[in-house]
Amino acid sequence: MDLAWLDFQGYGPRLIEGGWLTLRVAVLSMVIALLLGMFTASAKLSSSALLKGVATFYTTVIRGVPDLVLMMLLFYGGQIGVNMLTDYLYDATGGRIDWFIDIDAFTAGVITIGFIFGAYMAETFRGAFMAVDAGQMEAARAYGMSPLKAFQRVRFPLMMRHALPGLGNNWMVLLKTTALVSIIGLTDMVRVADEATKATHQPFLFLLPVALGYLAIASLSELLFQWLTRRYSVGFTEAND
Amino acid sequence: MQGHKPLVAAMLEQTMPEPIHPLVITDLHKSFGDNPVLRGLSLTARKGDVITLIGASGSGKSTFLRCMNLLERPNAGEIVVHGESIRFKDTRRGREVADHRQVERIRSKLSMVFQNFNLWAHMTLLANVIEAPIHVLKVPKAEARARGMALLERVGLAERANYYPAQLSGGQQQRGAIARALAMEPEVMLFDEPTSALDPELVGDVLRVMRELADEGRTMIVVTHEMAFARDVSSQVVYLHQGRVEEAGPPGQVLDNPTSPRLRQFLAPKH
Amino acid sequence: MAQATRLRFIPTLAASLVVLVATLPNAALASGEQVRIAIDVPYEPFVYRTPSGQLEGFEIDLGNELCKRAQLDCSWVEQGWDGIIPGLLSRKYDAILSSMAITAERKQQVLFSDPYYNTPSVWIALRGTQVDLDDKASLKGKTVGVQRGTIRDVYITEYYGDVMQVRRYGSSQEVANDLKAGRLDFAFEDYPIAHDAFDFQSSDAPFEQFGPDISTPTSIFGEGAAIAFRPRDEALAEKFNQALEEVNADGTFKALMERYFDYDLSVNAED
Amino acid sequence: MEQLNQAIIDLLSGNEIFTANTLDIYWEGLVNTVHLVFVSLLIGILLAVPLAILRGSRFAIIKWPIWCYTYVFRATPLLIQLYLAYYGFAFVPGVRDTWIWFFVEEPIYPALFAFTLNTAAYTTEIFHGAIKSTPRGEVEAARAYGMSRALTIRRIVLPSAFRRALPAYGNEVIFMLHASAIASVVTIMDLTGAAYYVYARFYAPFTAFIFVALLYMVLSFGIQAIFRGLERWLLAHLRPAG
Repeated sequence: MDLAWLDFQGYGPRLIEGGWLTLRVAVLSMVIALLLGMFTASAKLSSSALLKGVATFYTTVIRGVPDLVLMMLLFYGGQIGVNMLTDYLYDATGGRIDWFIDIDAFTAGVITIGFIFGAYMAETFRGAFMAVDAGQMEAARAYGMSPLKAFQRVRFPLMMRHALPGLGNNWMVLLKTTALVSIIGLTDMVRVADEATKATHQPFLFLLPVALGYLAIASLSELLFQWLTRRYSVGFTEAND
Repeated sequence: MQGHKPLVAAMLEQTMPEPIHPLVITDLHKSFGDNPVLRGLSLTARKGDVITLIGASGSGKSTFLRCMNLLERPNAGEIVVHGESIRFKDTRRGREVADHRQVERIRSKLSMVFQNFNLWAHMTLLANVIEAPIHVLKVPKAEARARGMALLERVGLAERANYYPAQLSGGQQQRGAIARALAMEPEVMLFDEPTSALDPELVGDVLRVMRELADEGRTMIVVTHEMAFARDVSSQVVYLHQGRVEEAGPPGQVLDNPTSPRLRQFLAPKH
Repeated sequence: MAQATRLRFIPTLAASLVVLVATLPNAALASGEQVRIAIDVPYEPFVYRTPSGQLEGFEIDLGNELCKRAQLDCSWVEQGWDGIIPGLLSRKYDAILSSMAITAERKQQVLFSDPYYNTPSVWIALRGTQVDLDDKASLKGKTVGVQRGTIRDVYITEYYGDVMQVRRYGSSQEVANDLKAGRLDFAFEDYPIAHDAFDFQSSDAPFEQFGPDISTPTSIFGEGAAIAFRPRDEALAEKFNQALEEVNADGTFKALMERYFDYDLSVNAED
Repeated sequence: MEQLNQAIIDLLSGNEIFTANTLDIYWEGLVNTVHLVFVSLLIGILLAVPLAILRGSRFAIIKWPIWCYTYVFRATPLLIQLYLAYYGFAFVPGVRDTWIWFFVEEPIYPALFAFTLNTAAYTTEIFHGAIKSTPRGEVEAARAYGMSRALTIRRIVLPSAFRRALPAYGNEVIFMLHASAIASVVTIMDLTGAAYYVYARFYAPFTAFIFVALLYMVLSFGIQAIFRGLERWLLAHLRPAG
């Protein structure tokens, strides 16, 4: 069998590297989004007006502005913000702290996507937190579990059952959003395919395999989420299942 | 006497042409998969008849009613509505309706009132009532509206004409559903356990409306558990058991002097 | 309730911070001797990527040579043209070596080295195109492609923006592609880029240079391409100027140039 | 209002980012964005309604291709779909002599093509879900009153499904508005394209992007308000009497 076409006119290895980068960006930003979402959801449900206000501002702004525009803003804004901080440290210490923190495109991309999807995750988690019966938590406390233990053993698993469908959905959207990092300069698989298309004028040779790559990742994650859903819904399965 | 026509009536039938009955069903069979539910049921509704179908759950009474307007497809048997026989054809998948237009036309003559009302949730009560007359019977809009309002007046819901179903109580919804059925000016009205989904205190209003309809001389076939209604209103009570007519006749006879031991047991006061 | 929410708040807060901080090591702490140079890829033959991902081209060779002479540890950063000055100002890199023309407008933002090449801009069109660049009526409705944010974008917008449809692209390669594909009537490009992409010197090439070389007004086209720095990095600019002087003096520049071009694009060539 | 005017005048005086010229570019961008989003949503919904009905068909040969279409378009990034629409036909030899060229020549058509197919895929699934959740009793009642299958779909199933789909569709509209920002990568001067232009021209990423971010937010909130109004009007049947 002739496997020469797998070389993709020399772009093959970079396409695979690009795919690996896409996966890393997606997974890392998902982790940030999950934590930020959990944190924001807690802030929204807290009794502090300040936390609530900040969290609401964050989710409202993020959901009102296109990902691409936010990415441009955060890509430059993130660096400028860090610069302002290091400049301040430089001035405040009379030059003894002379740092420069370089936010490379990868870090910027991951933090940006994580930051954007943190807002969407927050809504998912907030719904899930509120869906968990307060009585269950009280029961856990009544049995003498520490707050942390109660969270870990009772609230978290219960919440996950409500949150999973939303999380799965957000993950799919996040995965596709990673394609935008190609526009801010990261060589993910979309960028490699785009570059190759422009150089060779063969769009289908490069863009279709990349589309299939996304399709494959999406299908695999769907299976994973189905498995997780089954796992977390033990004891809750509907009678007709 | 039971099961035999009165002598005079029998003689009249021989001399006079057979009157066209609103609904005649002969030898109806229905099974779900390998499970026979109806095993040869026949029924004749003459004009003005109120026929009550009673029986334990699973006896096939609801399925029988739903076969009459083809919501369930019978496997065998004949259904004749106002002299018109519903045509079937045999296909590889079994017996199918031959002409959907015909079925739709016949359904428009048999209005059904459902256990769960099944009002269309996105329409106001009045819109529910005039929907089928306008789009199926092609009644002019203004006329349909006027008649719809009159019908709502009849069932005591005139002020609720512009409410949506979700804003009404169960009893009001069911009375609205009856108005919707009446708007079709049906040959026969089919009631499928119309009071079973209602809170006890709401049952009375619905039964009162049904009583009035019976008094007007409407032809009605009612599946119900309301024995008092069956006794007071029906002209005939049919007791079904496992898809067969176990006992049938005037309410006084069937309900007060049941011959079948099963019916006797069915009628025995429960605790 | 208030207590319960605060209890759940603290562990999540802590966990979030830990992970956010943990992702930061990606951000390297840069030392003084390293210089990051931004370049817009592709801009063939000044810079392009081979299929395997290698950066090659005249400016890559030139930049590497200058860094060697100035004894700097240089690295290349790929950056789209749109954001190349904002990126410099926000310190994503320390210099731009990307065919950037010296203009008064840019001088307000960045510090330029001495120019290292100077080329005119040219119109490109399908061979045999019949319009008159001075007669605006003949250009009405025609499309012209330029790279966004370049001096050519400024020129076209200012002089032809009112009659022609201006399409602005992220890279010069896209302009060339769309002219070849037929989506554009004209491209307005840097001479070496056009020369490379359309090969219009050969007589059977489908596209040709249209009209004369354009390099005035100087207020738009500037005084040649130079390396850009942040205004306060004068010492760094000085190192590059010195290296530039050296490569010009000892013929290295000429040798590099001849590797990529069969014509002269050095700054004093036109004099 | 006067305060707003004053604020705008203050903003315009003494800077080169908000001049009559750049405001004109932003305006063009706004018009293009709205145009692009509106047209693709409109055609998308016209495609989605029949597709959503057929998606619930009993016949595998009808149901299966539609499922494939919606799955593929929902599982791959719109950016790739846009690239494929934009470059896919442009380099096919001889395409310039066919009618397809008309749709390839102007960048707006490939963009509309990709956006429309994308939103149609999502909308099909939204409507399909809404149709599937039509209460069975309501359909049965329609059939029992002599309505034909087509009449039942037209008068009962679709009106009720549209109402149920409204909140999800409102989200789709906002997603589409946000997704349209990538139109700028194929030279369309939409809002984001305008920001790109202004920042490439004046080296001010912040002012340009913050300004269009605000415009997008205004648009998003406007759409949200419209859908809240629509829901109040069309979902009246879900509210308790008052």
